[in-house]
Amino acid sequence: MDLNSVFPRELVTVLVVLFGSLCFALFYFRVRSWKVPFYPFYVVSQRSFKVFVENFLLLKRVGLWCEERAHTLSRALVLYGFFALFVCSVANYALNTSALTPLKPQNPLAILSDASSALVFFGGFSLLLRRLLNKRRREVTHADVWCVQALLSVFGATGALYPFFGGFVGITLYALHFVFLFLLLLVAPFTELAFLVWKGSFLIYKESRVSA
Amino acid sequence: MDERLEITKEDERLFERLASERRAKLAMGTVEDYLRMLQKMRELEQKGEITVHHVTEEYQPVNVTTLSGRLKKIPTVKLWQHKSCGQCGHIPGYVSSLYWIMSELNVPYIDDTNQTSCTAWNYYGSGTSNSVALTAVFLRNMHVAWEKRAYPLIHCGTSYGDYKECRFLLITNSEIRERVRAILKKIDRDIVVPEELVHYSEWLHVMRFEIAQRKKFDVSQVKVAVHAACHTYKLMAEDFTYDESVLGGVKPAPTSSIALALGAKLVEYSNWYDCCGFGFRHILTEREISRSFAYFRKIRPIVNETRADVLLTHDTGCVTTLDKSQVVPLAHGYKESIPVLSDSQFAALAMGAHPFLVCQLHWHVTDWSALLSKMGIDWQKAKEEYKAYLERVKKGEKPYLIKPPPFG
Amino acid sequence: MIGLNPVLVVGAGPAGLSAACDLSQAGVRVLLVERREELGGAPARWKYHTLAPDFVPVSRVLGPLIEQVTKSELVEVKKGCVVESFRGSVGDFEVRITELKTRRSETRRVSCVVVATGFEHFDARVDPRYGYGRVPDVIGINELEAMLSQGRVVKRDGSAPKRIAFVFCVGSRDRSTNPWCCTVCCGVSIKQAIELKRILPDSQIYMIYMDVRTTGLWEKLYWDSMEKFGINYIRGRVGEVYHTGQKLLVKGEDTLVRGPFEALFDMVVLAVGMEPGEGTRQAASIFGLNTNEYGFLLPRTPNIHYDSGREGVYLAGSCVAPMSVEEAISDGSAAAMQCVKLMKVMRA
Amino acid sequence: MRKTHEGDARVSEKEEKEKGRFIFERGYIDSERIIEPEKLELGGVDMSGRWGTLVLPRTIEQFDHTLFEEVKKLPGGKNIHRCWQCGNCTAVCPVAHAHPEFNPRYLIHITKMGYKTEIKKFKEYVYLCSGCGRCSVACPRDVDPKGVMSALSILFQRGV
Repeated sequence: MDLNSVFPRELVTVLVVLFGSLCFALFYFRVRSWKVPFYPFYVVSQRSFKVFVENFLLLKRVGLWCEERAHTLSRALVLYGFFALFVCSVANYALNTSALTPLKPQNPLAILSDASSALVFFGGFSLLLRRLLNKRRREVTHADVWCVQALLSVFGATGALYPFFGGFVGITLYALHFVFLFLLLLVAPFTELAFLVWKGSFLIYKESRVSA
Repeated sequence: MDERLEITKEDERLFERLASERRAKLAMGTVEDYLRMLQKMRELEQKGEITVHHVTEEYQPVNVTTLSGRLKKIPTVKLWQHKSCGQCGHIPGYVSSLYWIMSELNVPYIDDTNQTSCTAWNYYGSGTSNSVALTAVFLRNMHVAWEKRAYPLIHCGTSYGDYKECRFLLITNSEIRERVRAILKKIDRDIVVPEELVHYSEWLHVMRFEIAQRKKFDVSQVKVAVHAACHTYKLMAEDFTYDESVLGGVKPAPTSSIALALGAKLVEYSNWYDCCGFGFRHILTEREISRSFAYFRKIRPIVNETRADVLLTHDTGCVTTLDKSQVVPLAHGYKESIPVLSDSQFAALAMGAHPFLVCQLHWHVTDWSALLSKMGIDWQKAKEEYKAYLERVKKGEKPYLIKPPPFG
Repeated sequence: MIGLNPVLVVGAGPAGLSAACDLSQAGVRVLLVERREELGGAPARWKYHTLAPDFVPVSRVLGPLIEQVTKSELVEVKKGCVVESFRGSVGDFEVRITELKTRRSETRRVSCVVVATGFEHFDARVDPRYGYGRVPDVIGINELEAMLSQGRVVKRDGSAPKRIAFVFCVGSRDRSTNPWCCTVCCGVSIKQAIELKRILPDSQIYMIYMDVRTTGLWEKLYWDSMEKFGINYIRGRVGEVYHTGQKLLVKGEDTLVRGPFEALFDMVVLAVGMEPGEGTRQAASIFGLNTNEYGFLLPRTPNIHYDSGREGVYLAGSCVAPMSVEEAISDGSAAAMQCVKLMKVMRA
Repeated sequence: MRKTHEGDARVSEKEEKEKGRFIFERGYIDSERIIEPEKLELGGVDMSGRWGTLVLPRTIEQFDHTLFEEVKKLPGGKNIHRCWQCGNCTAVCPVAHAHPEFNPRYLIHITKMGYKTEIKKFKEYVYLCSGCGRCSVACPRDVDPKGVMSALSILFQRGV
């Protein structure tokens, strides 16, 4: 019983697309509920891509004033991890015509996607830990932040571990990996992530417009 | 012999010391200082160092009380008109109304052409001359009045404030006295210090009942807001008229008293003590701030709080600034506006003076037509008459001049 | 204790009442002299409604004291009377008490004295900038307390105020009037603001403060006023209150923004401070007590209120220093304790 | 082809300096308070530019709490009403030390009281907040200034 029969390729893609668009729609309506422009629409331009790369990926803007190195690092881990994981999955989907079977460990793409999952885990979990350990920080953290960080951690963990377990355990881990992804997609629009994405896109929009 | 103009070394030192002395006593001329100065003036007179131009019976003086309760003699007849450059230049109706009232009341006065400006226009903008020059000009004018046996009546608030300060310096500082005496010797005049420095609004205050008797128009429905000019009652604060029966003696009486005497309704507003925006230095270097301050801090509160029909004041800068500063805000679309008149113009109008020939309201910017109709003055007819008069003058007729009653 | 002379208690405010109450319960005869016609002092005179910090009705605090004092036969209450003269030594002081209305006086012998002559609210008319007494709808917290007792706060024209400003530190912490802090008017004003918000829910209340000194457990008032009742706080002092005919123009500065404000309000409540009352001044001269530079009675050491430095004369309440009702009550008990101690020593 | 947003239709930096350049004490006056008309005319008299310039007074005449109520509804802004301006947030804020214009306490106060001119001046700096959360940890009244900053970032985009 291999993953292919359990998770036919078509089912997985449909679910991913479905939850993805649902997440985007929820995100759109939440931002509109704030009665502010939905900047992601206005951001798609060559200029803004360069600004995105410079400010976000190179952490010029995101981490600039976080004095705690660890905090910036964990945020970067989550960011890069998720981004890399997304790229790997798409590549894996494109290259491998059969289902999203767990790749044999020695396949380079598998190692890469596994590593990026691990990155997401380490990023998310360190954020979670940072909040758990400090009493005062625990008190001021809202539910949505706990939720997102927890989901990121388990999502990363399951994604990283499933290739090492064969059989039933591997499959459940793999299934859980997707369940957490979908949960994450559903919950994200109602958490601080929504604001961060909106603010990020606004800053990119502002940056690209002013210098344009 | 040409006088070389740049300042000599010892003069510079003297003025520097005087300036620092002045700065040391910031509130120069507190009530006690002023009363001590008046005492010293009497002593100097006895010693014969200076002559004092007393307000003798010849001038039929009337007593008023000042801030400290001292009795101040206000001359009512045989007055030497010390005109104001700003009034004659910007709002001639101000002075001609006063002359018209005086000729109506048969008060002899001299409108002397031999009078120089007090040169204190920018005194507080730190852009004018120095205390010796100002005092010399002050005494030169006073001496001319003394020669003609007429008592100086000062029209402009700034001249009045400046002369009070100059007299203070002259009496309390012997070096200035000697310097000024030397200057006056050159034009063969000597130090003649007026016993009382009188502002024209104090004369109006004293004559308010005679004026009210000659009133032709009913102003009882007119709501009047008053702005007292800072230079008259904030400079040498002791020396200005305060009257228990007017505003409880807390605020200076002139202008408010004549409005009350004529039967108008006096209204209070929150920024009574605020400056009119002229502020001297502002009008020169910060015209924008002066205009905005006059409008937003004076005109608007008055209109919004009191719906007054007219704003009366008793100084050149105030009438000009409060009146002319309303133009730009009106252009910007602000609605609040109020006619601004001097107390002399308002009194003359109430006594039936011609709004254009005498009060020359056409020099004012804000709309005074509503006020005049409320007072019952047919200003359209007056305007027609004035236009016809101008035509006649163009054809060579001699212009109408107010003839002062026979003097002396 | 019966055989000995009674204890003279001057002033029937919270301090005097609590002293008289404790003494009578300890079996000591008390002669309670009060200048006004009713017991209760300032809380009764200005009809205080509730006490900070828990809105306890004044009647529940002072009521039992007044009841005990009036019912107990050990306490002889002389209302509308003042102490005219005071002579003798401890245990056998000779006091002349005069009734104000009839001017009839009598001399009595007392063993010791508790001076509890209390305070007066600062008369804001002294500080013309607020227009108190001249301008309608500018009232003191004492007058507001009386209105709150009736549960109906209205402007002079009978309508309910919509925008209300509380001005802190009126006649306190001000070299031109009284330089000391009255310790209670922050808490009292905030308590009143909360009660006001309960009566007029859609009113907007602004507290114009220099510092908010809600000390000890009173701090709860400050937090609740912001968090539960939406009361606004502006840091600054008020320079002038001007009546524009319909509303009150309050001129001050919001020092957090370094900007002057001139806002219109329907009613201005002045948090008036505490001054040593007329009674305290008389007590100082009659009992030969020294006072500090502000006129409050000066105990031998400022930290122990009851010790007046003169044997057999004890001090209690706000005649010594500005304080709240609760402190005055405990001050009264402290002074009573001293009398009981003295009586024990004398009887032995 | 894309419509611009009211939030960014800011007068560009260069024009800002130009306004009121002839005023002697120009340095003391915020640009928001200067009204300098390009074209102004009354009764045939041209008063554009310098001759028609007005400087609005700084006096605060109205406390307007509508914005303040709006912030409470936005994500993170729930406890803005608890702020008693003690300044703990600004003290621990890394951005405030680097950029004096960004002052969380001040942003909270001007929004709470509704001082529009001040908000116009400082609103663009709210985006400097890096969301590190140190202020929320330090705040004695649990106002969660980080949340409030995110609420303000949204609010200021509605155009104040």
